[in-house]
Amino acid sequence: MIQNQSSKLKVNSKKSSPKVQKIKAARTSKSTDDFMGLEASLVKQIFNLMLKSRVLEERLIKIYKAGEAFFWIGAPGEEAFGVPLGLLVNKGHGIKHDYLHLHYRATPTVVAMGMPMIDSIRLIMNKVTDPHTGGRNFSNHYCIPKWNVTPITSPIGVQYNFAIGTGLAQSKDQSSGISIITGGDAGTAESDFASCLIWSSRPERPLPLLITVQNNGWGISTAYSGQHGEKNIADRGKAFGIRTRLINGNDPIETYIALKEEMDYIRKERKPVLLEAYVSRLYGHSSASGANLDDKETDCLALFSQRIKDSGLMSNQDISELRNTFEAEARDAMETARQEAFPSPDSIWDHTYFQSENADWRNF
Amino acid sequence: MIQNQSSKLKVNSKKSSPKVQKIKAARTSKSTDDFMGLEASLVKQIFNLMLKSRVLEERLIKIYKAGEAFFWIGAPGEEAFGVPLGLLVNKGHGIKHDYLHLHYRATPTVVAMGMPMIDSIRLIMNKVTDPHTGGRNFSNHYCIPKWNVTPITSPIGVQYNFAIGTGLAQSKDQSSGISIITGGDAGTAESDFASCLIWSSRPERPLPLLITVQNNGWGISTAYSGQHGEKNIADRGKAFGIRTRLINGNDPIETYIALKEEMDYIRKERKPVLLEAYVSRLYGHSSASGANLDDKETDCLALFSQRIKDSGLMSNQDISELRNTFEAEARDAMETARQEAFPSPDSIWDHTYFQSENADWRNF
Amino acid sequence: MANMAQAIRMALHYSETHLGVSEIFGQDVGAPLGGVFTCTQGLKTTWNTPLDERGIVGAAIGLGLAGQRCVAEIQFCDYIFNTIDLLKMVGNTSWTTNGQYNLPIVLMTPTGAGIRGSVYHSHSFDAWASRLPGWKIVMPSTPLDAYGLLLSAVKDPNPVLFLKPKSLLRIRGEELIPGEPSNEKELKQRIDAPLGDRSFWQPNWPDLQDFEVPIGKAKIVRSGDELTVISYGRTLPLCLKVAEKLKANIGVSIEVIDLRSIYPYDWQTMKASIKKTGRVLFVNEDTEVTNFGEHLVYRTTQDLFYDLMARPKVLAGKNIPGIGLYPAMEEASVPYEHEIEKEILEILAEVP
Amino acid sequence: MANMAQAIRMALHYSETHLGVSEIFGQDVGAPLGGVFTCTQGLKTTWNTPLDERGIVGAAIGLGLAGQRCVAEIQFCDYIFNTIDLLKMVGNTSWTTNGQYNLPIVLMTPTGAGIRGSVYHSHSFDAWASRLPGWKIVMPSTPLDAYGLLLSAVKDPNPVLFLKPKSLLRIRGEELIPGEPSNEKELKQRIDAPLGDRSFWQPNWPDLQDFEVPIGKAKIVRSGDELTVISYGRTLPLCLKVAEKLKANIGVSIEVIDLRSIYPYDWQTMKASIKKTGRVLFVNEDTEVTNFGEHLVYRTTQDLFYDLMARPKVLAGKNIPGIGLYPAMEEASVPYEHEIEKEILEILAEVP
Ligand SMILES: Cc1ncc(C[n+]2csc(CCOP(=O)(O)OP(=O)(O)O)c2C)c(N)n1
Ligand SMILES: Cc1ncc(C[n+]2csc(CCOP(=O)(O)OP(=O)(O)O)c2C)c(N)n1
Ligand SMILES: [Mg+2]
Ligand SMILES: [Mg+2]
Repeated sequence: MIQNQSSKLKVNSKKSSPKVQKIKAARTSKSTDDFMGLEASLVKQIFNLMLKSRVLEERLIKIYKAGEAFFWIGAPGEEAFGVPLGLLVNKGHGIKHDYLHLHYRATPTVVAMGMPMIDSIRLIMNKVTDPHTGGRNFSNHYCIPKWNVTPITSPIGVQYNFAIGTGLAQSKDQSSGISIITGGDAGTAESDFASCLIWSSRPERPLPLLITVQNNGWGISTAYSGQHGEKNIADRGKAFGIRTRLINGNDPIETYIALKEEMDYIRKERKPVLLEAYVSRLYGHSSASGANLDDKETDCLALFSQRIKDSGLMSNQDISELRNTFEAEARDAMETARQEAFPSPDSIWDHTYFQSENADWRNF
Repeated sequence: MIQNQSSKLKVNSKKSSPKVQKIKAARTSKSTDDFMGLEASLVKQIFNLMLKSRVLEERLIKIYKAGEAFFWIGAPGEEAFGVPLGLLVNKGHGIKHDYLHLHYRATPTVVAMGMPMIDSIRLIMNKVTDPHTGGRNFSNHYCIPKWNVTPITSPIGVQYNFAIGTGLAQSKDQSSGISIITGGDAGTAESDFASCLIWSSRPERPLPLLITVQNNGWGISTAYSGQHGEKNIADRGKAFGIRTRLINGNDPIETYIALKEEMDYIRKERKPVLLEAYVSRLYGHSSASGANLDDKETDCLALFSQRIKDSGLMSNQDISELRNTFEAEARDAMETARQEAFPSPDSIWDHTYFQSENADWRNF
Repeated sequence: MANMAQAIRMALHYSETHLGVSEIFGQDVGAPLGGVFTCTQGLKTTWNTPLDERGIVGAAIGLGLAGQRCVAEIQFCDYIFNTIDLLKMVGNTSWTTNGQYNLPIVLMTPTGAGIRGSVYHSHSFDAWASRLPGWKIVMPSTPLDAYGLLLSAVKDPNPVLFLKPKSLLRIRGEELIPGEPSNEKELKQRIDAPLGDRSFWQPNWPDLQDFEVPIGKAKIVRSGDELTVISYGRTLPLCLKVAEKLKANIGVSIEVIDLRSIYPYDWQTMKASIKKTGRVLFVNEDTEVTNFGEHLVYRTTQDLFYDLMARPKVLAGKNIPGIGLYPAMEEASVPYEHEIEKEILEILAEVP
Repeated sequence: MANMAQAIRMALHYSETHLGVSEIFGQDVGAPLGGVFTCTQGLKTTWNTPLDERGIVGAAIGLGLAGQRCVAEIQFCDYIFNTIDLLKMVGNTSWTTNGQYNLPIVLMTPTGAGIRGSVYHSHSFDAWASRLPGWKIVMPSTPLDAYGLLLSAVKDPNPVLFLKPKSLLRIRGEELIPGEPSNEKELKQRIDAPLGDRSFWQPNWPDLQDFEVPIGKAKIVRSGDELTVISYGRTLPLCLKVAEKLKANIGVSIEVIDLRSIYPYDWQTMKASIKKTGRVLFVNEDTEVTNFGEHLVYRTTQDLFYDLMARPKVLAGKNIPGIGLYPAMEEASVPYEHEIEKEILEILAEVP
């Protein structure tokens, strides 16, 4: 795995975007690290949200380990990718806003969009107050219609397919809404990924999709290297004339700038982009593999903390105070959620149909 | 469609293989056309089989139009591709020989391999003597286990998937058997085509597959141009490190040489090749669209006849005699098949299980 | 009178112009072909998709998530089976999101035997579909019902699967669709695409009216009191014919019910009829093991066990993996008149 | 005694070494994990596939066409539904080729609820599978049956679907597998992969023996004469417990049959039992509408209508699109002891 990581980084360094270099060069900054020209407030906001997302995930793992949840799956290690994405979303309801077709490592993105911690905790504790699924589904299976966060579902890959439809809806519209898909590297072997490439690049009607892959080098226990003939997954877009990009998803600044460029392109050109980001899997696949810290993986938060400190933007104490605040928020949220009710067993028939129209054949 | 065809030819002329040029240059020949150095006997054999296949298909269409078959689908227009393929197959049973995963335009290939005309006629007339399906399935749905011709089935694309398995079986073997897949252009949008690219290029275990696409520019009534962002379908192989090739499938000589080179490569290297051949659809999609000659399409047989005549290899009279012989063979075959029985209705339970083990729950 | 293909076309036209349908798509659904059974000729919002059934269903799902009304087609139900995971997901979207998302999509697909379709153009999907909670499933047997059910499907906030009995698509109805010109030739001239070049053709739609066949309502198409036959789709008219023949020949009085909706199903209409006759035959053409007719027999057994005068029966497709091309094979595999008659006579003969 | 995961592993080892199985594959099936339920640890011919269920089934089909014996896995049956077209094709290959090709492949997949698997790790597949003629479908409820059925599946020239009841995979059996060391700890030490680094681990297989549980044979796991309960998989041990409890508490004598094979099924054993008791309950956890239990009730109704003392009943999963994570939701959705007991008491109370 160490090998795997280092080979990733090599790929990344080769592919640093020329545009990014330009932005960097055009600015003069006080510290030696000017965060590629991003405003200090934005850099701090990104860091803040990455930390918040991480603290939330750590809390979810604790809840699982304390036996108060049946299953954990989540996103520690993907904050540097997910937070910039969430910040760049045109947030709202309906086709004029962006649609999000996310997978089960979406905490950083929805946290960046403004989801309160407690809503994630209610979900993992399967409380009736869980606004995403009403206590029905697994952790990290978010669903937030008011922000076009379409339901996250467990089957790998299908989100690439559903985005075809929201993309179709947006392709006819004059506004700048786009559809955004996230997913893992192994999942690109599912047919829905191929469908997404095919349908989004139809000459008759190209679709405004930001198709992303978070490549962490693993699918559960299966390493990328044995299964993928592709040097880069993103290369699969090329045959379809889809613009592609590789980024180091462990660097939130590179990610922010790259995502912004690509999203601007899609908003304007109404055409797809395929973007592959190298990320880490910090706590293994899920609680099924123990949910323990894997210290062979690059920790984007640790790296970025160091960089923030080195640049003088925040001190050690600033950061630990911020962490304490988030930890308190998470703990309080857990305490609150603990007091809340579970769904009632006779609610199982509800919502099978719209407005819970009768679904039980015994009553037909 | 004329436009469509001409744009195809442009692509082809751009891509003439450098290796082919070499073979051409290395030979001196008596006629001005030396058929890129192929032996005259082979050239004649190719022509002979193309004509035979065409005559057979014309007979099948006549049988359909006379109301003696319910449905026709077949391969007129694909002879220049299918015949060379059939001739190059390492024919036989088991993993030391080539497996064929064909689709419903396979007549030229199986004719080239030696299938008697009457077996195709029995199939379209749904006779109990039909050796392929026993009168159960549609025309051109061949199945010849003794030559590894695996069952042709109607669902588009699945053959690309099944070839993974025969390829796996052959990848462990030391002999030179390979698995060959044919299919249409529109069908490459099905997931099984993507699966084939993914699985055949796994670094852990590459597969000896000749993955081919017969691009006729159409899927029933839907033109290639509106649906495909790919300039060439074959480009989809590149991201996977799969060797790719484009050929003019209306030219049997170019096809023969290209196929031979690629098959030699696969036999030796035990790695996949993706080859795209431009072909014609001479009688429309199937009997559902009338099965009438479409004179806007390039006719590979007409072109090749002319070339054979121009080269002096055969005269007009030779060719029309040959045609007469085949026509007589086809007519006789039809007469014979006509006399043969239909399957019996109570045979419907047979072969549900191996050796017709009881399948009827009423008898459990 | 319109045939079922024309009725579907007219319903889609009405849906485009009055009910907000904004996308009608599938393989060969757009111009120039307008569908392999002509059901989508001349419409405004049709287009051809790639040859990718999963993408078709995915596109419909995404459009539904975006709140758009669409009608998607799978060219033959024989080719829907690689999308069952997606169909299940459509069915569980409202449930799993605790009612936050509903998918108002219509998926239509031709089903069943009867056109000499051999192994891969004869599949049925009704039994499979009945295993998809969250979906409503309908299947008309007349053009007017097709028109009304399709409008109901489009209006429904839930996903609706509209099964088209392919052998009935070219059969004319006996009732006018509201707004349909009474002259058959006129209708054809106005809405059937011409043979040959269609690039300049435009349909001249009649002024169609709303018409609803409520989802979940069966129809008693023939009254009788000695036996109830319950069917839908291709086999319904066959049951009706047999009932009429048996009335004429031996004077037996058979009630025939067109179920029309497979889920939710109209149990009250069935129950009242079976209670009255005491004898029931369920006819459909999907394979017989774990068949939807068996569910209806189960229901019958639970609610009417002590009212039955004979064992409730199911006549369905034989439990074999394909339908042979040769007609006698097809006729031995799925219900045709001779077998329906035989079953009816056996049930009538049963002495409790 | 071995648990079911170990029994499956031992059967696969026997199959690799004695029955010519040359490829065992699926997601995470190979080293180091050896399957998400450990069923494939330590085997010689296992390997990991891409995350592509269709490719897995396609690979199995191709291997079958090449005459090779393979065992393929779909990681959870919840993820098998995009392959149903391929499963149908497997089922029709012999039929469509008029017997020229047979596919001797085994596909295995964990099914059912019972591990708090929520919406996508609780699906069942038995009712769906029963709609796949050309396949044989088996589902063990004990480690020994798992061992024997898997060997039979591997030997069978037909495609066999081996359903693994996921909640029983970690449960120990009460019978030794032929060759299994009688000391549980020894077995674990010899064939369970260690935690941590496994790169140098090698299993030390016991000298296993052949053992056959014939496909198509049910097993009477408890004799009784007042009511017959027929089940398989996860719900079978629950039925057994309820039967024992009711014997102890109210002295009622219940016969419990483990069907083991879903298709072909052992009607003779069921029939004899139902004839004897006059009362029957079919229990499984797939959704209840168009459920395989309804087929068995139909069969019962046809063959034993006049022998029944009460309505034959099915207790199955509620017809909803998912199983909720919260345990009380799961327990309200699929059969658990309380509901099995309630149904049994109701049937016993029915007065004909
Ligand atoms: C269709 C499907 N098949 C299998 C699974 C089981 N599964 C869950 S996660 C996973 C691996 C996913 O790997 P990748 O796509 O790289 O995402 P990552 O978890 O690494 O972020 C698998 C096989 C599933 N959820 N869905
Ligand atoms: C899975 C599937 N979907 C739809 C069809 C119906 N169908 C039959 S042929 C065809 C078009 C195929 O086009 P292409 O792959 O280009 O092959 P061609 O017929 O042009 O040789 C379609 C859509 C089918 N047979 N299978
Ligand atoms: Mg991954
Ligand atoms: Mg084509």
